[in-house]
Amino acid sequence: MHIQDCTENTCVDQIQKIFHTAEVEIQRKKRVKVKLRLDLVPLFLSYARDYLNFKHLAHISCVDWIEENEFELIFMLWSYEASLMIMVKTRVNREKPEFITLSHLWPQAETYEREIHEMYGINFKGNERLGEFILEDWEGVPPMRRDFDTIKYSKENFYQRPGREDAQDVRETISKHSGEEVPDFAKEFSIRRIEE
Amino acid sequence: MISIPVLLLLIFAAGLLAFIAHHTIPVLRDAIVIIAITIAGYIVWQLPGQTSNVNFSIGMFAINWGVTEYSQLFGLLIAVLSFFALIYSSAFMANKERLGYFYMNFMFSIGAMFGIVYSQDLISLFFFWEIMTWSSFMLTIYCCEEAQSVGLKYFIFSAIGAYSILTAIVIIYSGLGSLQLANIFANFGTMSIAAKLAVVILLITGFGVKSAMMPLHVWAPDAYKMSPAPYTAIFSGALSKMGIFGIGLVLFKLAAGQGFYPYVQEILAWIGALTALFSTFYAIFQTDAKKLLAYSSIGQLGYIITGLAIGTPLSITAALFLTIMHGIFKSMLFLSVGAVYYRTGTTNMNEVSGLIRKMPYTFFTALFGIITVAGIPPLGGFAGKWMLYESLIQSNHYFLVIVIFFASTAAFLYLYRFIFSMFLGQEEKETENVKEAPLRMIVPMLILAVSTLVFGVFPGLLLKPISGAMGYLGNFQHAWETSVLFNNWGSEIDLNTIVTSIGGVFIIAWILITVKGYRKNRYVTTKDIHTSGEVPTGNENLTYAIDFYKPFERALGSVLKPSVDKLYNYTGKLLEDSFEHLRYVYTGNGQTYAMYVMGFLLILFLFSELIFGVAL
Amino acid sequence: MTYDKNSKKIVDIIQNFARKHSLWILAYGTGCGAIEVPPTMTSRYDGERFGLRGAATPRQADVLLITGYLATKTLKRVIRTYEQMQSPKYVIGFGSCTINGGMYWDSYNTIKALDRYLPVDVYINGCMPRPESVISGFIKLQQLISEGKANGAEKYQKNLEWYRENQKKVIHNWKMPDYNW
Amino acid sequence: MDINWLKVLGIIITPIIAFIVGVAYGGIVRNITARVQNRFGPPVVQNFWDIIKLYSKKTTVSHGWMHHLAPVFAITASVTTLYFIPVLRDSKLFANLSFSGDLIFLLYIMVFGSLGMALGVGQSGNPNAAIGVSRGLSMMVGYEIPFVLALVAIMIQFHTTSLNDLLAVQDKFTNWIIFQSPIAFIAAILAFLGMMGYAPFDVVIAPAEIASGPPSEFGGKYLGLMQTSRSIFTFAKLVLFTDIFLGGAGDFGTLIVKTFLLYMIPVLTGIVNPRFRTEQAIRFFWKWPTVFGVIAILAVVMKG
Repeated sequence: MHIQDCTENTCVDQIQKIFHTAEVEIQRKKRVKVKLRLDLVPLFLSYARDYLNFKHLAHISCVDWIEENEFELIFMLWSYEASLMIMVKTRVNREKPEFITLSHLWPQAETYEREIHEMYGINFKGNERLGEFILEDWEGVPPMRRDFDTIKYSKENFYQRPGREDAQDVRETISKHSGEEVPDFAKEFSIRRIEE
Repeated sequence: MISIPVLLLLIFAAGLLAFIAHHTIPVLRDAIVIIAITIAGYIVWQLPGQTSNVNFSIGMFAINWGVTEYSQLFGLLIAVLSFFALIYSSAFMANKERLGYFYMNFMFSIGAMFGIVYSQDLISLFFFWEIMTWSSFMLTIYCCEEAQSVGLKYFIFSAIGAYSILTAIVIIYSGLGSLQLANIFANFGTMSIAAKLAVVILLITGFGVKSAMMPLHVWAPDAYKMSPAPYTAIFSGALSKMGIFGIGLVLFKLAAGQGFYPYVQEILAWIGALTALFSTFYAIFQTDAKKLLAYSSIGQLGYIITGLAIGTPLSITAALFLTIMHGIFKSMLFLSVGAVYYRTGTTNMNEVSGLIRKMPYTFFTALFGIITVAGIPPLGGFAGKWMLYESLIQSNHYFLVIVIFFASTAAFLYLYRFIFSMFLGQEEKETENVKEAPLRMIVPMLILAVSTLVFGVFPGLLLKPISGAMGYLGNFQHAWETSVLFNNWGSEIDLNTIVTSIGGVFIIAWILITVKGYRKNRYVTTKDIHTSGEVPTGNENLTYAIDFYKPFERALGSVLKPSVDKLYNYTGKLLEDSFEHLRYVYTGNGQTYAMYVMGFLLILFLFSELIFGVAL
Repeated sequence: MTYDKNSKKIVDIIQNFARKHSLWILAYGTGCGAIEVPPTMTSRYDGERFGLRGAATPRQADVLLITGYLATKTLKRVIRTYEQMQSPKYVIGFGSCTINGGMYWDSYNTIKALDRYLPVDVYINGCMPRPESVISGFIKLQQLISEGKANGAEKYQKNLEWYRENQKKVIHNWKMPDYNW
Repeated sequence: MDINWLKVLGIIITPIIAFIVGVAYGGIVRNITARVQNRFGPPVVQNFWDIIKLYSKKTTVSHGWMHHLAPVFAITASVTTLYFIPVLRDSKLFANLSFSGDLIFLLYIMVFGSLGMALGVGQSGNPNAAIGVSRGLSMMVGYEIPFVLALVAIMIQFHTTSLNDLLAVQDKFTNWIIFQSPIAFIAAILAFLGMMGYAPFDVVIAPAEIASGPPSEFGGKYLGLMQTSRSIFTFAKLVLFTDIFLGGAGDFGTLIVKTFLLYMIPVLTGIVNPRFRTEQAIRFFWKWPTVFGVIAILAVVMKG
């Protein structure tokens, strides 16, 4: 195989030719989305780096799908030659979140992994610096997980100055004043607040 | 009447006795050498009372020892420095091994130095010169295995020097038929111009080796680093002055008045100035404190050589004044580094820091030392530097003064580096349990330190013997008063006023700042510093010591550094190659060298008629 | 008592006047408020007219300006910085976040009321406060100084235990040098 | 023993005058800087309030006795420098201690303060401070060269090392040394830029880089004394340059005008310039100012 730059369409073809299980779609111009099985991801990433010329790892991100008991890891790769971004999505089991480090492919991955480890508790095997990163002396549930209750935590740990109960949610106040409708997802939120 | 033979006998005998005592009654060892040097000091002090020289002959050699005002100046310096260095070493060397060897060689080199300054004929001068070289070589290789190659380098340069001197002696003898200094000085002009020039160049080379004149300085930094601290003080403080002693004699007693004299002067002055400049640059980038001081020493000797070479009364005064001051302050500095070494076991400036609270007296000595070296009033260095600049400007050496001034300003860099990285800066964990050096080490250092202040305020104390010495060298006169210095343009500088005003302002400001809110003053450790709110842990290294003068290095960078480095490396390589060949001659064994020299003298003695046409 | 407004001593009057008219700011640029400091000091609003000046280190500074929300991690550094300053020293809380948490009221990581942890002399409200209000805040501080009311440092020293207790509540791993003056 | 009471009075009031003038200059400079930046600027007396405030700080941190003494060294150097400069020409009151033969002494006493400061700064143990000192000393090697070249040129031209003699030479307007040896003046004034430490040669105290460098651990009375010393030293250097190049001054009005004009050179240069790195600054000093200095000496030598 030789290195080749690809456009959106050739890229999709190329990937599907090699990774049959991958769900590839063109999300929009200059952006291709790839969904992959977890064990194929390192393989795919090194393939994308070395043969499709996605030299740059722009970001690693994480989403907590608590309902499906999974974490979603998202890797953003960028090809300078093709001006194309490829977004690789994969799911990790939430009970035992583990993945391997990518720092041998991209040194900068180490930093992203440290952040995800701290905020979501995903263990990247092989990354030696998975220690304290942004938070200091943090104990307990990683704060970005959705089962972590930030309001509760904040109430327990920090002194809350009294006197701001009247304007807890701006949307409520606005709707009271101008009759604007509060969206559904926000309603649930404000109900919860009122209950507390 | 006690005179020179007694002095020499005393010192050499004390050396031998110390060697014997070390193996039989070790307690006596230190006592012997200290008592001997004390008595020697007294003898030297009363020597000027003796008018007649000591004459006797060994075989065909007519030996003549006598006192001149010039030699008295150096004799006193040797006596004083040796006294302090020996007291210091009684504590410093306390638990070392092979002390008999150490003290014997120490005493021998002191005795040899006395011998050199009081010799009035070239044979005994050369004889003592060689003893000095051996004994200093022995102490260079004293410390450890690594010192062997350093010692070899030193010995090869010394040998170059010794053979140049010997050759010069041969030429003089063949030309004048006498080896008495008085005769030589009187009749030197009668020799042929080529012989005269050869003699002057050879002698200056020979003496220049000991005073580490560039490019003959290569041995000095390593040898200074390797020798034990009390001896380094003598090595740099007194022994290197023997070179100056010789160069002074050559310049004013032999070369003066000859046709080539102005050229010799100019060349030598520039060699001195460039020595000062380049050694200062090297010193700035050293990491070892002793090597830094060694380069500094080379630089200071460069000033002295320049001062001598200019040859005006003021410049000679300056040079001799600096000679004495350099003996004092460089001893102080080497002794204080020794004290640090004694307590921490290293002289690497990147390894020790923040000793000021632990070793305040050592710091005080080092502080006085660097202020004196820098030539900042009111300490002793200033008077010397001032006279040197004035003499250079007034004898129309404009660019020389710039070079010297450049070197002198750049000297602040390494001086600060020295005191900062050893005594100031962060207090590190490694030096937590360091204590002040023992009293026997502190007292000599402090006495020397205070003496720099005394000589800074009353340079006249030194100028009196110096003017006597200048009278001997050739009727040079320069007006002086106890604390007033004059230059040739009728200007003067009153050190009393300077000291009073500096001291006055200093004390008033000190009182003001101490009294105001004194109780609210909180003393904190060096870890309690502004670190953007971060609390440094105990192990965190906040010392800024490595590559301290990176910006300066970069500034020199493209201009100077590489070329000098290249030259230096090339020379080093060349020298190393030559060592390879010389190794077969110089085995590194002192006895072999002794054999060589004795053999050479024997040949000289046996075939003298053949070589010189005259029986010795 | 240097802070006494009615002190008859001419020295005290001069000292208070000098303190009032020379406020060196250590701008602890946390949060978004830091961006409001440059316009305050530069040509549009020119804080230097009132004797305000930036200080580089806490040793030289008089005013600690907390510009916005404080994460617990930052709070530790701010406390350290404050304790390194030399009294008389003042703290200005800048923006709503320092008053009641502002938009970070439910954050797991930011403190909600600065005055629980450091003695705040003046709060400047707003999210963000405009340079006009920043300057008015400083004028208020000057007024307090001349009235002898800006004695946060003394308050801190007197109630050190209370402050320490609060501080230790949010900073779990408390490894800080003692504050003993 | 007869005491010259006039001299004693002069010795007492000279530093006070120097302090007042120096601090006021500082305030004016802040104003001028503000105007250039289209600001209004602080009141002229602002620097007085700053210094009084620093002295009236109630607590101070010290890192040891060398740290404690550092500002003392600084002010000793400043005041002593001032003492050995004739502030006013032919004035008995302000002649101070300036005996003849003191230019080289002045060169040395001027670095006394820097070295003392550097020592005190070193004891604080702050790496930023040490970096500042390293930069400062390196810079000093840079600007001392052209300065000494210029001074040597003047010394050999007028065959004196004494300030008083130099003042005597410049008896009328056309005899000012700035006109007699303009090249030396150029070399010296370029060195002067470095000496004053304004931009582009302010890398030593660069506040944004190394947290104000050497004084970063000094606060309260220490900083106050350092600022005092800086003001006095500024005035002393200005008077020195006025005495050497601008014919000194007969009365205070002339002195103020001359020193102020001289002061504006580094100040205005500083306002409109960014910052040199240390090695750039050193190379700058070793290039053009040094060339001017050498030319100045050569010119004097050629003239005979």
